[in-house]
Formats: sequence, structure tokens, C-alpha cells
Amino acid sequence: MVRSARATRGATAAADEDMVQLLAPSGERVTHPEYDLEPSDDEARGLYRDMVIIRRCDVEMTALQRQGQLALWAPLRGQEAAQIGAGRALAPDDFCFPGYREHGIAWCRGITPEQSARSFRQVTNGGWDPYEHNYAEPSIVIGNNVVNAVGYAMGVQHDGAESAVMACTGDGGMSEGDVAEAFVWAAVFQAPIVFLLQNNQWAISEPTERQSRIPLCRRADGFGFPGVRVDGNDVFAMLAVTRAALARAREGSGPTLLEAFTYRMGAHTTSDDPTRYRVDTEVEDWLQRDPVERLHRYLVAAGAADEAWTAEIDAEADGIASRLRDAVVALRGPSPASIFDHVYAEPHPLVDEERAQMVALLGAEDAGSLK
Amino acid sequence: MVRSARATRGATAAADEDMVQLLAPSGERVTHPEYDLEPSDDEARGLYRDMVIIRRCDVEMTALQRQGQLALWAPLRGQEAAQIGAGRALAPDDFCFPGYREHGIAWCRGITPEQSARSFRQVTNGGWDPYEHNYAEPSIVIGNNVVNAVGYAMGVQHDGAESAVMACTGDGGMSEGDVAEAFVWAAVFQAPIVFLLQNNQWAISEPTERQSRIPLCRRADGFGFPGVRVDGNDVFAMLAVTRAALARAREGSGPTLLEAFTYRMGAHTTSDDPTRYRVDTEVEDWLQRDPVERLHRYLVAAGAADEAWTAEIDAEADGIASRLRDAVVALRGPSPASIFDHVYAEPHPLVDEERAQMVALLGAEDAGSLK
Amino acid sequence: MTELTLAKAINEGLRKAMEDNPKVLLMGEDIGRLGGVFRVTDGLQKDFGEQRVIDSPLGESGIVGTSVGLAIRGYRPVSEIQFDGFVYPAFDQLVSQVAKQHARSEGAITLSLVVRIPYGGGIGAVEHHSESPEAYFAHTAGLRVVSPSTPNDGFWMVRQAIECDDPVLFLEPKCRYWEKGEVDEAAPPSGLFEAAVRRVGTDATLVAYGPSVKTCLKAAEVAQGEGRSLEVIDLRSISPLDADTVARSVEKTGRLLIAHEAPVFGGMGAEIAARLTERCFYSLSAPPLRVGGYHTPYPPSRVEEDYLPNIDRLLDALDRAFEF
Amino acid sequence: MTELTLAKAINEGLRKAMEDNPKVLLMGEDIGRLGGVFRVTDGLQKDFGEQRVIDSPLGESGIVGTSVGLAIRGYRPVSEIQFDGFVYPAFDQLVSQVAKQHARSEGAITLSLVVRIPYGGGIGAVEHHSESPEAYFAHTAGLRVVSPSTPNDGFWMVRQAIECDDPVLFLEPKCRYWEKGEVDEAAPPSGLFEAAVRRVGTDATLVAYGPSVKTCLKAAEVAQGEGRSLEVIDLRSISPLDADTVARSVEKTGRLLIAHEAPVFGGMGAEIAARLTERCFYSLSAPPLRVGGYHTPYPPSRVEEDYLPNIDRLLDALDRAFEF
Ligand SMILES: Cc1ncc(C[n+]2csc(CCOP(=O)(O)OP(=O)(O)O)c2C)c(N)n1
Ligand SMILES: Cc1ncc(C[n+]2csc(CCOP(=O)(O)OP(=O)(O)O)c2C)c(N)n1
Ligand SMILES: [Mg+2]
Ligand SMILES: [Mg+2]
Repeated sequence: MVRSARATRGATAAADEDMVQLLAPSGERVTHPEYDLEPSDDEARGLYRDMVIIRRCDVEMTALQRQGQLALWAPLRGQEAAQIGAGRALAPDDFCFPGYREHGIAWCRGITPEQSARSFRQVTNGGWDPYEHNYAEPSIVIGNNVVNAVGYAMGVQHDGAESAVMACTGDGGMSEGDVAEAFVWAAVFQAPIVFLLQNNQWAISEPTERQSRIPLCRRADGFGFPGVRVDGNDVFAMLAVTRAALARAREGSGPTLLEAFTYRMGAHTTSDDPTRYRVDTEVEDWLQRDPVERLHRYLVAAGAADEAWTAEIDAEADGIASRLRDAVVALRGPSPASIFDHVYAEPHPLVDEERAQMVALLGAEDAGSLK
Repeated sequence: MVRSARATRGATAAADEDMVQLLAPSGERVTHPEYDLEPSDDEARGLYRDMVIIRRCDVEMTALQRQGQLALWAPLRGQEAAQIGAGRALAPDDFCFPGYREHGIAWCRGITPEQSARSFRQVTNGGWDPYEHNYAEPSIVIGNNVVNAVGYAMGVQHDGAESAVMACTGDGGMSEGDVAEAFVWAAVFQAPIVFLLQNNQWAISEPTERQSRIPLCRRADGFGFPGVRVDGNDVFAMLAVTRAALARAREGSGPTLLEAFTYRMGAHTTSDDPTRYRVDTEVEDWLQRDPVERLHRYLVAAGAADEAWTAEIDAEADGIASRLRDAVVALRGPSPASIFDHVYAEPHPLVDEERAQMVALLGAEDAGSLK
Repeated sequence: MTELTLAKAINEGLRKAMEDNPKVLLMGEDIGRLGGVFRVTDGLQKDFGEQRVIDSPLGESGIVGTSVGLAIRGYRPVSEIQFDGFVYPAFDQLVSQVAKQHARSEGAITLSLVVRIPYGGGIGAVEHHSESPEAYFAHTAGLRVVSPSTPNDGFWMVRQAIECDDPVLFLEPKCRYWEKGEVDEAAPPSGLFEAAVRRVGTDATLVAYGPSVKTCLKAAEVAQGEGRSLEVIDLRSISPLDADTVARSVEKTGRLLIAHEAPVFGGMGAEIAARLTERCFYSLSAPPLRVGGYHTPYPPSRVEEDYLPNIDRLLDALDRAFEF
Repeated sequence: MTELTLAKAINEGLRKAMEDNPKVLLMGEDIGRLGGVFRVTDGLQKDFGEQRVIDSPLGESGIVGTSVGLAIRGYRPVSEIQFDGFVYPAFDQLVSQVAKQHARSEGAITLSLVVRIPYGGGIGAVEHHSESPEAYFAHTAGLRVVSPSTPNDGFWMVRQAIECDDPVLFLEPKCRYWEKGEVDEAAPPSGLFEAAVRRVGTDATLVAYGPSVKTCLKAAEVAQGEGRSLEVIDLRSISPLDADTVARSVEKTGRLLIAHEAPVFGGMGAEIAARLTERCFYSLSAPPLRVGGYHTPYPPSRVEEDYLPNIDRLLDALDRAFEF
């Protein structure tokens, strides 16, 4: 049963499906018949800064988890361009439904790394006010948030608003029935939504061909809306294609599936051990396509970055990371009794009764003090 | 939200997607570059006989329901060619997972109309031994049986057996997440299965474009296996294309999606009132493409049927129908206590305890006598 | 005061809710042009348009899942699951998103959505059309579960459920859809989560909800003839549970019977029995007894009357309660 | 006699079952090359091949749904749901197909399949990784639900579950995976559906299963110091329930406490309390009391120890039981 699937590894893993690229791994600009981006030096520098900062914070979070300060961390290393390109394409009014690894998009939505750390420290299962950032809470059960996103997009459409919605999923997520139902609804109602599929080649230990024998962007063909594969390690291509897809959604032309073809450079999470299932050569191969290095080469060639400026950005990132460390270590909460606070929005006798039982048992002080 | 969907009605309802046809509505044979069938007169007459009999039984069942002899009936009128063509393509060793309307395929599997009536009379939720007929029990929850079918096909593959599996769903069923998961599994494992999608244009009151903006056979493209639209009112095309797809599955070339483009001439079930949601002209239009008439014209033109023979078949069908009526009216069961018999295959204390309670309350006689 | 069937009363309640609040949307399979297989949404698409009464694709996770998104956007979606047996494909959405969004967002998101489900047996249906899934939902913190037993409650409770800022599963006893009753459009009978004493009695307390309330009232009538005075309580709300009202009655009668169609094992009757035993331990002259579905899949409907709680089974349990 | 962790003991049990019967297949997410996120299937793909230890696509309905088909074909699939919180997408398959195939086919089809689910909290995990869904399954006729609490039971019960001709949900207490215990490979400790008295006592009966058994044993130890002798029963099987063993104990002790991690409201404790109250009404000196999760979504794990049944909460309930 399995051999047949393995046999086609190339089909999805290799970049044989044509893929939108505007920036070659060498850092040279390449052209594409459909998509283009003319970033100002400031814009390009801004994208670089974003990527350096989230990469640095990602390293810090991983270290914090190792030191027992976080329950878990899901590293984004390797996916910086996919997330920053997509995240910077979003307009303030757009709304995004992330998974659990979208720290880069969160950063673009004005969510601080410290806020991103909260659910991983388990002081909460959320971390920010979704309405303040037009960015939903993290979602861990794979697939169901994508359906929620389509519903939100139907609401945007019903409001007659000029905004779009983004829903995040992964290569593994593409196999969940919920994602297919989301595609059906989005297509039938022509919902203003962009499905951002980060194909990082792995679903924990399972390679993409365990989910599909053909490129995942083609999945959209079967539902009647466009699917595009983008070089997910090329921030220019990600920005250009995501902007176009969001514009298309806002115009009322319906959904688009964007497959950001990228790679999970690190472990699935800090609990994972990739050495059990993948070979170093694959990782080294992808290292050659590193999204941050690539943009840096471009900036240097364009004379938009020199050593001094690069060092400045690194220093800024280090500063953010060390402040992040302090903030995370200081994070407290919740209090035992607070678990009863938001089960329901309206009064609920059982919740009140059980809160009282807990307070009686622990004492008001302990029940109310942050963990 | 809805207008956009309605607007594209043509896209799926009209036969603009090219469609395999071997027998024109006029009864003339037409050729197709890929598929052909050279039925002997006996074979063609056999198909006609099948269709006449299941249509006649369908009329009888509907009447029996009206007279209170059945809880419900799901008529197949209009879908005779789709079901007989697909059903006769199955080899004895093949296994089929039906829905609730596949009485024609059941007939081909040697299940009597009386057995098909059992679950609709609610003397059981089954009706036959799946292993005796290589035909699963009826399945009512839409979508989940299609996943089961893929699992069975994985078992066939694991056995190294030379047989194939057929899974039935409808145009509405194509929106259920389970059907998409079935497609993912079947594609990844190259399971020997044929997905028979009877697109009868309606899911109760909802037209097909409420499920998709593009022809449903195209859904397979997104999963990496072939999808073919067949004239579902052309029994020759159905037989030829289904045979080819089953052969392909047996060879190890993986799944195929067959969209039998047909029409539900009757109500969704005897509980339904189609006048609330569809126009007569549509029904009349489809009447012109009637599968039984079509084959009869062919037989007459081919000199394979005359009035006498046609009358003979009608008489045989009438006979079967009246015996069916007697058999259905005589159907009894289950006994109250029998509901405990097959909850588990192995002993279960709670079931025994509750059976004893019921017997104590009703008395052994009543508890054991058929309803 | 007008006399309506339960189905029509809910239809009227939905209409009022849609008139009162433009954010109320209906979504489900066949609810628009057809008006729903039970006609509970009959005429609403015609009057409120296809934008507010939406015929959805065929998928329960899609229906509930998109309702979640609409609610996050500020709408008050009321979705319909066509039959009880088809709610399970939406189970993940209900447990992992509907029930948890408010807590996950620490109150930032209030999910005002209603999921309507015709439930229960007794209509001679085929498989999967007679299930009683309420215990699954009641065990799920974050959800509220209610079930009307009369047209007046149908009219008012559906409006109160839509006005509630929490997700509410609205379970409609389909075998009572066609039964008529007075609807008082002037004022709601009570809060959405309060139980109602339907019949006052002194010897034993019968607790039920939805389809079983009427069965209990009939049984009480018969018991009266046998000289036993039964108090019948209609819970109306399954979660939260109005335990106070039940406790008051049990302290008076000393005997408790609970009836529901769902299998007894792990059903709501267990929670009610356990909770009331703890609260009324010294008042109980007999253990709380449960009458409900057996531990079997819902049987072929030809035998459903022997499976469901009926007058005989209730009176038998009553006798047992008095034997203690 | 060898000492193994629970995770390793289940791994060994699976290995034995695969050696004994070529029809046994394993399927799930990451169970092959990775050996499962908890390494319970470690090494099995290497030894039995990719045909028998199958890394599946990411979809729980697909995993359970294809297992149903494999079982109909005559295989004995053992599928893994990676974490408790991810079983809900498979809920429809479990309730509508797994639980009903045998009855629907009037016994023609026996569905010998096992669904393994690491469940429960206490490991400091993120959301959806600490749930206790057993009550949903126990309320579903047609399913059997068991949970081992020791390595020896892990080794034997998984083999017995695979040999069982009915579908079995095999709930593995993930917080005990790394705890060691003696495994006696010579003979099974008892039948799969029999409860075990883990500690003999006279003053009160503590009933638990899976992760809570050890907590109860610790509480009993402390109570002993306070002069109270507790009997601790490990149910092992949640459905069916070995009520006889519990009843024997309650008739002796007169007091019953039930502990589980799932929310108390509508949880297994309710069924156990209601059933034993009915059976042992005159033996009870106090109402059965339940200690378990609160009616909230599983909280952020930083506060989970105050959410879960712990020694303090058990002793507090014990005091209350003695106040009656
Ligand atoms: C419904 C569900 N099943 C299983 C899991 C466990 N799980 C967490 S992440 C993961 C792999 C996801 O892979 P992919 O979708 O490619 O996203 P990635 O982690 O690579 O970003 C799995 C199986 C889950 N979170 N939800
Ligand atoms: C999961 C599920 N949801 C809803 C239903 C109720 N229902 C029964 S048939 C039907 C329409 C099915 O349409 P289609 O798939 O096109 O099959 P057809 O009846 O046209 O043959 C619906 C919604 C069901 N049986 N199962
Ligand atoms: Mg991935
Ligand atoms: Mg149809």
C-alpha cells in the first residue's frame, strides 16, 4: 500500500510544478509573466528586518522551551519569507485565521512575540484580542479553523465590506475533510478568501506525498478556483502573489489557493526528533534556498544594505529577543479560579457552583493568585 | 452569497462538459474515441429486462409506501441505466458500497427487491448478508460509507486479490468532508476503487451548483486520479466506462471517479415534494432522454425486440412486482427482544441485563414475537 | 393567544428573531426553497431573501464551521442539522471550536450561534433519523443545550436561544412537531434555562424534557387513577440543569424518576440521578430510577415503541420506586 | 517478569498481537518511521514492514473510516489517534459506522477493530492534548471502552482488545506512559472487562480508571494515616462496566467516591453513582460523590493540577462522605 505512494516522492517534493519566483536563491531578481513587484529599498529592507527579527525570536523561543520556560514551541525557521510575504500583503481590515506556527504572520499583525509565546507557556490558550489585530486565536485542531475562516469571509461578503480573509493550513492539513468542506463553501459562495497553504514538505514525520501524489496547489482545480504554487522562500513572490490573490478576493472574484513551497528547517515542535525520519542532505539542500540569505544577497547587490546596516538589524533583533526572554519568563497566570471566567458569556449556575467549590477548597487567596 | 452560485447553474447542470455516450437518446449507436461496447442482442435485451424490472419494482415500492406498508422509499426512476450499467460491470468478486437509492445495483448483485424493501419497512436496518452478495448494507449517513469502501479496497490490495471495489455517492455527497478524505486515501494508496457518483442534478431540494461551480467529475483532478463524466441515461456507456474503470483498478492503476450524469425523475423520497423547488419543464426535458425508452428504440431498430417480446418483459416485471407486493406485506419483524441480539458479537453484561428487564416487562412471548 | 403546532411556533419564533435583528441568518440543507424537511423554516427565504436564509452545501461540519466564522464576524447564525443522526460530522466543530472559542479568547469572542436539531424517535423513521445525542453535548462545557416540549416554549425558547450570547444547541422533539398548543405572544413563560413544573404532585417526581414530557404527563394521569400523585417537571434546559427546581420537588415527594429517549447508560438521567442523590440524600425513600432507551443502536422503528420510555415502562419504574 | 514502562508494555503487546495474527494492521499518523509521538509503535514498522504499519494521511475520519473497511474485509486494524483532542473528526465514523455495523448487518459483519487514543492531562501540554472523551464513547452502544492503568494491563489488555470481536476504544493514560511496572508475560491478569480491586479497605470505596487509579491509591495511603481504610477499584473497562465488583465493595464500605479527569457533569461518575445507588441503596451511608474535571474546557496546563482530581480533592470528598 505504501510503496506506490513513496514512489512518487518527486511529484510533490521537487519543484517541477511551475512555481512563481521573483527572487532567485542567488539574490538576483527574476521576472514572471504574471506577477511583479518593484519594492523600494525601504520596503525590501523592511521585509528583511521582519524576517531577521522573527527568526531571532524563534531561536529564543526554542531556547526558552529547552530551559523549561515554555510547554512547547513550534519553530518557523525556513518559513520566514512565506509568512512575512503573506503577512505584509494583508491590509489592516483583512482578517487572518492562523494555525499554530504562524508567528511571522502574527508579527505582521502587530502581535508581539511575547503574545505569541503565551499559549506555548500555557498561561492561556489564546494570547491576544482577535478583534484588535484582525487575527484569530491560534488553532491547533487541524482543518476546522479553515472552515471558520470561510464563514467569516461569508460575513465580510454579507456586510458588503471591501476586505478579504486569509486561512492558514499545511501540507498535512490538506488531507482533513474540513479543508475540503471549506473549499466547497468558499467556491459555491465565492467567498473573499485566500487559502494560504504552507507546504513545508513535512507533516511531522510524513512527507508531502503521504498526503497527495500531485502538487497540492492543484487541489483547487477540483473545486473550481485557482491554485498557485509560489516559491515560499522568496519573500517578493509571496508578497506579490498574496497581494494579487487578496485583491481578487476583495473584487468578488472568489477564493484562491496559494501553495507556499517551502521547508520546515527545524523540528516539527520542540517535542519532535526529525533525525528519526529525514536525512540531513535534504535539509542542507534547502539551506541553499534560505529565504533570509536570499533577500540579503539582493539587498547587498542593490546597494541597499551594507555590513553596518546588517549589524544594526541583528543588534535590534538581539535586543527584541532579550526583552522577549525577560517578558516570557515573567509571564504568569492564569489563576485557578479564572478557568471559570469565560466558559460562558452569560451566567451559568453549574460554573458558579464549581467555582465556589474550588475557592472553598483552595481558599480565596490561592484560588485567585496567578500560577 | 447565493446569487453567485445560482448564476452558474449551466456549468454543472448542462452537459457542456464532454460526456461519454454510446447510445443517443434516439436509440442510435454513437461512437466514442476511447470507449466502445459491442453488446450481443442477448446482452442488450438482458440490460433492458433489468431496467424494466427495477423500474416496475420501484413503482410498486412507491405505491406500497403510499399504502402505509413502508416507512419510506427512495425512488430510482431515471437512474436505471446508471445503476444497471454500473451494476452489470461488477464481477462477482468485486465489492460494492451503496447508499440508500442503489436498488438497481442491488438487483445486479442478486439481492431481491424484497430484500431491498426490508430496511424501508424497518424490519431491519440491513436486509441481506453483505458477504453473500459482496454488497454492503445500505448506508444513510452521507459520505462515511465512501471512506469505508476505500478501506475495504486497501484490504483487497493487501490481499493481493484481483478484484475491485465500487463506492456510491451523489452530487450532494460530494460536499461531505468524508468523500474528500476517501479521495485522499484512495489516491495516496492507489486503492483499487471506482467512485460511482450519480449526479442526478438534485440533493433533495438543492441543485448541483449548490455543491460545485464546475462539473463534479473534475473534482478528481485535484486529487490526482481520473474523473470521467458519462451519460448516466445510456446503459451502454455506463457499462463500458465502468468496466474500464474497474479493470484499471484491478490492474493496480488506482481509483477513478465516474460521474453518471443523470436525473432524479421522482421525488427525493416518498416524504418529499419536488413541486416546491423544481419546474416541470426540467423534468419533461429529461423525459426525452429516458434510459429505458432509449434502449428500447435501439433494440427495436436492431431487430432485437418486437412488441411480443416487449410485452413478455412487461408481464414478467408485473409478475415480479406483484410477488414483491405480497412478500413485502408479509414481512414481519423484528421482535422487541431481538434488538439486543447483535449490539455486540461477544457477551455484554449490560445488554443481557436490559434484555432481561424488557422480557420481564413484556413477557417472554411478546418480547420474542415479531412485530 | 393563538393555537399553533410546535413546528409552526418555532417558525414564527424564527421569523420574529429575524425581524428583530438583521444579524440573524439561517443556514442549512434544504431550509430555503423547500422550507426544511419539516417545514420549520417554511416561507422564511421568500420573505427574508437568499442572503439571510441560506441553502448550504451538504456538509454538517461546513454548516457549523461557517456559522462559527459568521458569529466571529458578528452575525447570529441559526443553523439547522437536518436530522439528529447527521450532527456527528459536525462534532469536532462543536466540541473544539463552538464550545471553546469564548474561553480560548478569554472572553473577547462571544459566539452567539444556535444549532437547531430535530431529534428523537417515535415517527417510524429509517436508521439515523431518531437519535437523541443530548448527553454528548451536555457533557461538553461551553455549550448550552435546551429542548422545548410545547409550542409556546418553541416560539419563545428559540428566540431566547438566538438572543443568548452563548452557543445553544436547540433540540426540537420531532415527534411533537405536529402537536398543537396555545402560544402567548405577549410574554415569555420564563427564562430559557428554568425548568417548569407541568403537573403538581406529592408521591413521586417525574423529570423529563422534549419528547418525553408528554409521555410523563400521560403516565401521571394513569397513576392518578391508581391513587398515586406524580409531579412532572419539564427541564426545558438540559445544560445548564435547573437542579433547584428538581430538588424542591424531590424533597417533597421523596421519589425521583427520570425519563428520556437516549440510552440510559451514560445518559442525562445518570447526571440527574447522581446530582439529586447528592443534594437530597436524606429525602429519598428510594433510589432515583431511570427509564430510557436501551444500550442498543436505535432499533428498527417497527419496535421503537418498546424501546422508548412509554407509559408502561414509567409505571413499572414507579412501582419499583415504591417497593423500596 | 520484566519491568517495562506503560508505553513499552503496549508496544510489546502490539508486537505480540502482530506476530500472532497476520491480519493485525496498524494505521495512524506518524506511527511508522517515527514510531508515534509517544513511541508506542516504535520499531514495529521496521520489523513488520510498511504494509502492516501504515503511516496514514492526516485525517481521523479517514483513519477510522478505512479501518472499518479493512475490518469488513477481515483484517484487525489497530488505529491510533495521535491525541484525545483529535478524535472528534472521527466521531461520525465511530458512532454511525463502527458502533452500528454489527447490528445493521444482524451479526453478519463483526468489526474487530481497535482505536488507540492517548488521553488525559497532567503532562503540561497545549490545548486539545489533555482531553478525556470516554463518556462520549461509553454512551454509544456498540462500542467497548477500556483503559489500562499499569504496564501489565497495557501489555495484556491491548492484546485482548485486538482479539475481541467487537470494536474497542483503547484509552491510554498518557501521563502514565513513562511509569514502570512488572509485566508478567506468562498469563493475563484477568478478562478484559473485569474490574480489579487494587487496594482492599473497609471504610469507603474509591472507583477510578486509567490515569486516576494511581491518584486514588496515593489518596488511600494518606487516608490510612488519618485512620480511614479505603478500597480502591480500577475499573479497567469503562464500557461495559463491572458493576458487580463495585457493588460488592460498596455493600461492604457503604461509601462510594468516583474519580476521573473528564468533567463531572455528564461524566462516567454520574453513571457509576446512579447505577450503584440503585443497586446498593440500603448499603449507602452517604451519597456517591464524584471528583473530576470542572465544567470548563480543559484549562491552560499551568493550572491543570487544580483542575484534575488530586489527593486534596479526593480527601475533601472523603470528608464530605463521612459528614453524611
Ligand atoms: C485534527 C488533528 N489531527 C492531528 C493533529 C496532530 N498534529 C499536529 S501538527 C500535525 C502535522 C501537521 O502538518 P502540516 O499540516 O503540514 O503543518 P505543519 O506542522 O507542517 O506546519 C499533526 C498530525 C492535530 N493537531 N489535529
Ligand atoms: C451526513 C448527512 N447529512 C444529511 C443527510 C440528509 N439527506 C439525505 S439524502 C440528502 C441529499 C443527498 O443528495 P445526493 O448526495 O445528491 O444523493 P441523492 O439523494 O440525490 O441520490 C440529504 C441532505 C444525510 N443522509 N446524511
Ligand atoms: Mg507541513
Ligand atoms: Mg443527487
